[in-house]
Amino acid sequence: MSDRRESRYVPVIQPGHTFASVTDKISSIVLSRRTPRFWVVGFGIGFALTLGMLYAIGVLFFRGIGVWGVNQPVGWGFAIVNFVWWIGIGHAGTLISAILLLLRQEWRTSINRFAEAMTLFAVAQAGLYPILHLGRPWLAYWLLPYPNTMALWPQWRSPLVWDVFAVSTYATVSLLFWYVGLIPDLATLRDRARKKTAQIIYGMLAMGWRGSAMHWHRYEMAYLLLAGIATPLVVSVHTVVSFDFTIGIIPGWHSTIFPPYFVAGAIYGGFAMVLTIAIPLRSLYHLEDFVTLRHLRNMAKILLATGLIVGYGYMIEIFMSWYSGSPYEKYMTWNRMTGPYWPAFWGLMLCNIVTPQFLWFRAIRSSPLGLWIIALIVNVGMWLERFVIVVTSLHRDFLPSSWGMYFPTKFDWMTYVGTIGFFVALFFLFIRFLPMISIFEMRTLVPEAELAPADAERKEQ
Amino acid sequence: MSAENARQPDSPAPPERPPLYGLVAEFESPQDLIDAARRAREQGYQKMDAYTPYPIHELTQALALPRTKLPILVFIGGALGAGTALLMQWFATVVHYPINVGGRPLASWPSYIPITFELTVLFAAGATVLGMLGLNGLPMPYHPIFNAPRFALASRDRFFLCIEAKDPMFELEKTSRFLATLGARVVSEVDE
Amino acid sequence: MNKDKQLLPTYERPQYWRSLEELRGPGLVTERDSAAALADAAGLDRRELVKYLGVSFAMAGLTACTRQPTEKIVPYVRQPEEIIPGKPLFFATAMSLSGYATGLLVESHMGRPTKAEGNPLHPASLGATDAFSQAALYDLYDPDRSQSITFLDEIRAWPAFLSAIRVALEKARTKKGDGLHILTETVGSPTLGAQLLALLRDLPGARWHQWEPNNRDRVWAGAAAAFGQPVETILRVDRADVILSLDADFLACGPGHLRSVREFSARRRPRDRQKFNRLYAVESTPSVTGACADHRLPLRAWDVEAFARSVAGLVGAGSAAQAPSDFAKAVAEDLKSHRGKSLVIAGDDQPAPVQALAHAINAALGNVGQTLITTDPVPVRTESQIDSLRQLVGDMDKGLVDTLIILGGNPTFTAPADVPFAHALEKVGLRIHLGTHQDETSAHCHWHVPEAHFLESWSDARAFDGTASIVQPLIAPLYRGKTPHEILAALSDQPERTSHEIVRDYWRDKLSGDFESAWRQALHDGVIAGTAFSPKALAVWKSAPPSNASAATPETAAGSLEIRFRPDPTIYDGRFANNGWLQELPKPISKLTWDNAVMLAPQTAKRLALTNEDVVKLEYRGRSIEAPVWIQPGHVEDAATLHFGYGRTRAGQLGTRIGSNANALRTADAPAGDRGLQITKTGRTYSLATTQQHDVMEGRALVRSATLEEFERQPKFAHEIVEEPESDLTMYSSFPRQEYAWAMAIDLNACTGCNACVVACQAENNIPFVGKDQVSRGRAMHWLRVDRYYSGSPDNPTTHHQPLPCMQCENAPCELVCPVGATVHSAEGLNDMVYNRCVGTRYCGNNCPYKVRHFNFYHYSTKFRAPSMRMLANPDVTVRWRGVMEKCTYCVQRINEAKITAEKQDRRVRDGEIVTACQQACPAEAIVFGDLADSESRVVRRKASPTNYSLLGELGTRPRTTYLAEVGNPNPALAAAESKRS
Amino acid sequence: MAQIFHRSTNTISRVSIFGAVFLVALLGWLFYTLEASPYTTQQNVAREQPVQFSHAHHVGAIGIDCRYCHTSVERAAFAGIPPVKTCMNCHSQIWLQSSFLAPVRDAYRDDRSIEWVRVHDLPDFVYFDHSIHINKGIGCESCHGRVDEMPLVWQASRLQMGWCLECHRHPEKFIRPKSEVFTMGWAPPEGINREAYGLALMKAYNLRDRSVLESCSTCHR
Repeated sequence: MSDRRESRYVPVIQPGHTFASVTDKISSIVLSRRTPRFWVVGFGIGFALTLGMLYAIGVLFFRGIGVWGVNQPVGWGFAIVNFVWWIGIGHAGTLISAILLLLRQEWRTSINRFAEAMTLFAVAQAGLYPILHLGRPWLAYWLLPYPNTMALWPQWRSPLVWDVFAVSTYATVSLLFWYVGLIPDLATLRDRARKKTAQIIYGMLAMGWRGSAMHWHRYEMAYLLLAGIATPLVVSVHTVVSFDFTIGIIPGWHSTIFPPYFVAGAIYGGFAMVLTIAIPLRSLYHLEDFVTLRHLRNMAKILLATGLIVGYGYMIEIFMSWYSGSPYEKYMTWNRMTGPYWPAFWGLMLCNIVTPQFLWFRAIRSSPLGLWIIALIVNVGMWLERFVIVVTSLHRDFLPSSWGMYFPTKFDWMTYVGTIGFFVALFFLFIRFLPMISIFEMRTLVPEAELAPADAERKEQ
Repeated sequence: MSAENARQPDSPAPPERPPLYGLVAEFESPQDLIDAARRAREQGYQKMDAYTPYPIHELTQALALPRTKLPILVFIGGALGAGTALLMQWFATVVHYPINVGGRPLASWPSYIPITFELTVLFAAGATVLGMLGLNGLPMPYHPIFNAPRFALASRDRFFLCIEAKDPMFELEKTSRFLATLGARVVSEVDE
Repeated sequence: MNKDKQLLPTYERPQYWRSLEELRGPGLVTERDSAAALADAAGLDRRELVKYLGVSFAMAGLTACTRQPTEKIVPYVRQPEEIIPGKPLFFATAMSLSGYATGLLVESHMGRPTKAEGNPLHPASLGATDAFSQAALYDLYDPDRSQSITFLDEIRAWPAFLSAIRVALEKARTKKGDGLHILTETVGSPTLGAQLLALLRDLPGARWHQWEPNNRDRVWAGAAAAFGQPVETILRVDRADVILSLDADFLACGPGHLRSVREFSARRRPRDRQKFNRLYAVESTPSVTGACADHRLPLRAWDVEAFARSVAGLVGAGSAAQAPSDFAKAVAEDLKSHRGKSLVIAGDDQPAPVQALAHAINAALGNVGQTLITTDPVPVRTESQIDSLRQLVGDMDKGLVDTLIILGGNPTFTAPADVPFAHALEKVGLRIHLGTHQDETSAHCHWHVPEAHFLESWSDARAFDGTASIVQPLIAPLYRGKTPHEILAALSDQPERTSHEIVRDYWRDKLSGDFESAWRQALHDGVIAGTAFSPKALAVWKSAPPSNASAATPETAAGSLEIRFRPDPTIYDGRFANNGWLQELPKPISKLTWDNAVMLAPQTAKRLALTNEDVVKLEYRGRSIEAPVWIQPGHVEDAATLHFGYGRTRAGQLGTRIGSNANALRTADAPAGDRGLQITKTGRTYSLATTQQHDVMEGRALVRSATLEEFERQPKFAHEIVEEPESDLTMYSSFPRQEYAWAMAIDLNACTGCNACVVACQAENNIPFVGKDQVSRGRAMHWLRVDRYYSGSPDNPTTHHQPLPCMQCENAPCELVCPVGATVHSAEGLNDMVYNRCVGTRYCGNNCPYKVRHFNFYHYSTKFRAPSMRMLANPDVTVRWRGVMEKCTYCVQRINEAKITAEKQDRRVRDGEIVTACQQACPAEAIVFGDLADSESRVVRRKASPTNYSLLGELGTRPRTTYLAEVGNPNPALAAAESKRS
Repeated sequence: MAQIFHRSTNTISRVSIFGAVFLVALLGWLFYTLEASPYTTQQNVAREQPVQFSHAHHVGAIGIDCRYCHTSVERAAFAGIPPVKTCMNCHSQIWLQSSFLAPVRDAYRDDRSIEWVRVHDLPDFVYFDHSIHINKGIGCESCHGRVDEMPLVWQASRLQMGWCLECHRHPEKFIRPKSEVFTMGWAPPEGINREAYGLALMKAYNLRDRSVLESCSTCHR
């Protein structure tokens, strides 16, 4: 009910906007000739980090996986940690566009576009790691079913093969979803572009969209169906990712709680990242009218809710390891808390369970800066969670004789930071060349769109 | 201004003029468009279409648009995906190269589920998008309607109603006058 | 089959092996060989090439198109009739270490030896091998071997050397040999001995010295004291019910230790109780023997004599010095109650009095002639080597030595610190060194002659019991190396005689019957029948000798420690320093690799505020070196152990400048060490690479053990500990068994943790070594590792060993998660690993509860391989490349070989026909491999034992490799005290 | 507003979309065929040899048994390439002057091996054993083709894993009586059911179960 009260005086779009103003405001960001300085700086940094990553990858390919910190028993290190982290981040976008659409949350409208873009770019980063972490990456295609002279198939029982399908499907569907959403706006850009090249490029991408009523009719149906399809997909992807661990028999991996709390964690981390991006964006491009406090508060609430679910997940995990009575499980938990990697564990608890509690206060929910800081902390926390799951489970499993330690090398770090840079670079390209807010959907929110009562009530039926 | 001088008679007509596609009326607000559309249909016009900057559900009744076949396509896509996945995995593990993996049965169906699900979704999504584009006849970068003056505004803040020349009731003078009466801001002719 | 003839051709035509192209030539299956032969000149092998193509293709999505480059087949011109291309041949030979021989059967693929196995007919081997003989092949192909005769580092030809040596000889002749000195290691070869003695007869003035750092001076002295003459004492462990080891590591080193292990473990099968023996170990440094003991008493080496005296007193051999300890009492009681069936063994490092005491006790117990046989010594001469070396150095210093011929060995490095060998050497007119490497000694010599490896040379050697073997070459000398025989021949009147002729001539009149056939028989069997020494009945001096030890050195300053010098467990006295396999082989107890360290007891380390890897300064008798600390549970307090053999300065690419040189502290009068060590912390640290970082079982039932009593009360005790799911507790119908079902059983009660199996596995399966850095990163590659756990108090823990090959789980967790099916189950129950299908996700490794899967993080197979090492590779096993997982598959190449042979003869594979490399090497017969489908097979019978259990069976992995639990035989009288202790 | 695109773009765009789809399919098919093609496998490519040795002549015309030269084929994994001596057994008597045989005579005189070009080359991680195949009734011809009709030998089969499996899965299609293993152009008796015949032989020769023949470690170690 607090939500309703807030929504009364914080609308999803500031008053005074018209079809025209909305259209011009958003499309001008893309079509204006001058590129803002912060854009150049931001993109530059991202690009530089990307080059660093490329170097690290080059070294990796020519010298071997040994340049990373992985070893026996810790066969998976940063690569998989980052993979899961990025995939998790990649959940918010489609979730916002699909699930919130089905739930008729109209506030999603002004954030779904760049959230989807974020999803795509995050998944792109995630997609790198499973290939990079192979001992022989040039044979990655062996994980795909295709006719071959060896008469061999992928091993269908392996969660890694499931991953291949889940992630590629997710990437494809998200891309389609994103593109379909873009089509009308591309038409807008086509029609408003002054330069011939821009007209042609946007025109091509718009596929000759002309806003015909019949088209809109099918378009909405398609969009709705996509949303319906994407919703279970979002849930499935991180479930499958969690199978990578639950199918294993390593204490700390072999756990039934993983699928739900991975999904919750994904949404948690995803929304954190959306906030991390949205808050600077709205002030840089002065979009406070469209991305209002209402949005921030709603996202803060989702953050809080998912945060609590994740916290519950941790608690259950700990309880279960005690309740199971298995010495290995018990030791695993004890080792996480007090073993050599205790800072990771307690840091995770601090970031993911303690921090979100501040969101109980509306003051903090309403302060962009506060939210932004919390979001950042949660991002870190989610990364730590994956580190704890992957590394601390592996480094001490069943036979003490085989226990070991894992220390990341500089190439591990370069690759990780590099993907962040790559992500930033892609995102800057996106906001420069595509509308970061769905124009046509914003149009539906302006007062002009209100219809005469007669039609309005017909609309009800 | 009115339909008469929308077309300047005194100006020398181009040597051979392309056939007429239809008449387009431009409206200021969605409400005007909806009313216009409804009136035009009551008049008995069939071959007409509305162009709007955002989806307006009311037009569906106003123009009596038919239900779309999209859902069926999507279902077929999904079914196809599921079938492919299941068949592929079963064939590989049971028929083509049956081999003992970790002591699990050859046909360990529970481990087929994730991939089956994913392919179902993939195919269904593909069917949705392709179906939508296909039914809409997209891509179609060239369309007569783009010849309409000020049509660029159709993707900004203007609402257009087009009665095509193909319509049995279409008569240039009569129709354009009729459109003018609907409170159109401008009525203009559109060439093929 | 006539082995002799086969080898002569290869031997007489050395040019036969000249080029590598020819080497791979003789009818080899080139695909096999090039599999072995990685790294070519460009350092880019075929697979790498394909791989890089792969990278570029991958971009184009074309990877699958991997064309085979054209290969050549180079057949013989005239094919020796006994060679079937692709089929290995086995030749019997012998490897001698410090004068004692171990018989070997060496596998030869198309003329290149690839694997050494024990010779079942040889008394010192009985078919088993130790780590050294397994690794001997590495030395053969060691790229750092010296490859040419040099004079002052300039390459010379053999004739040039001959003329030089003739000149020196003429000079010596004029002086009846004065000034001609020959320095050898312990000579066990009868032929070589005969040659030397002949030379001395010829030139009375000439001198022959023997020196090696791990000599048996004290044994001979002790024997002399006890029996009046130096005699060889042969242990009959199989006859001993109670054994007392006085600082003797008789299960890990020393003459005939392989046999001792076999006999010892044969009597530790819990099911025949009355045969079950009991071992007491009194020692300062934790050793393999101590780990096997039922009771172990940490005692400073210095105090062993007192202990021995008190035992002697109690058993009626002399009078006890002071009041005997409980331990001594209990031991003495036990010994007395087993007169004639007990055995007291004194360690080679113990001073003569202790040796004598041991003999006295044995005599008093009537063990001599029963559990202890005395014969003539095996070495040709048993003079005190330390004196011999001292004398040589003295003469050299006085300038009395014109010519010194060093036949093998590395005295410059191994000489005690207070015997300035290197310095004195400079005063010798002509210095000649025969050695396998350009080492510290050759650096000080004028002439260096490459020595032929024993697999390249004709010679002979004696086992601990005197049994003689002919050493025959498996390959012509790779670098035209010479044998000591040939050098000595050069000094005789027939300089051109080959060692083949020399050895044959020596035996010509000594073999019974027709010489040719007897000779062939000897070559074929690897032993010369009836050459074992006959036992000597000697009057034994039954009472303990007077102690002269306490007089030897005064009790030194308080706070000082005792230092102990012992040969390194894996690189011996330093001669194996450049052997990658042995360097990377974890030391049996400490699990250290690539280094030596100062071993300290936990308490001592605490007192000195030292932790692992602290670098300390060791001051001892006015000399000092620095070394890192390693805290060794079970080490006696107030003492330190430093293994000698490390700190080489001229060993080769691998062995140079690693570890710290204990010889710089060793002194001639106390070669095994003494009190008076001062340890000071330098504040620096040095990282040590160990293969096992966690030493305790964390209360998990991994190694399950019980006492004999407990076993009798509850034979199935191993199953009481954790309950294991019944095999029918599964949702799935299990796969139909095919004709064979391979399995393995490992008897933890027999395993001594000697590590021979580890090297055997490495040699058989082309397992690369990865270097210290990679080991410390936890990337060691040993498919089979021997886990070592401690239980009880760290001051004197019980040590458990657990060899861990792949368990070949029936429900293998690794298989389930491999995305490309690179590891799946074979129909015969093997957990196959298909290297060429592996893409390297390492998921299987993560999901293996036993962590027996090993990953090629780099291109190890070429990283550490010089071209000459191509020849070392086993052509029957794929050489793995970068980025793939690898693991034990029960030596599937041997399984396939046997199956094919059997099927061609239309029969089943017989039990024991397939022997895995580890099983074959194991002296304790701890490992048994076989077929579960054959109800008569040894493995089935073993698994029927009540103590049989599967490791981590509660996980439902259903391992095919199972363990037989440990059963100890503690002395009830002491058990109470023990339990108090821990 | 003016048109941005010409009418034709409608057709062009649709065609190009379909085109893209077909192109991808085409490439996939192309790669697969390339992979299985003689370009990769070097199947049916006759190899130049240092000596113009004709199997067609020695086997087909003269009728020398395979085992005369490939001596170890029944005993070892490797069939064996004859030493020069084997050639000289006859050619020290006949064709003494033939220039074709010059390299052989030289090699024999100089005690130097002849470097034959390897025709059938399996990857290094595949362990094929001739002897067991011979002893289980798989004819030379089944893999090496009609050697008796090859002037210069070429590789008659793909020698790719898929090809190996064809026989390891269904030996009954290829197995023949042991007596006929070395026969070229052998055909099963007239009017007999190949399958049944094969299965009978498999039973007689006690061939292993398909699951064993298909196990990885049967060929890979």
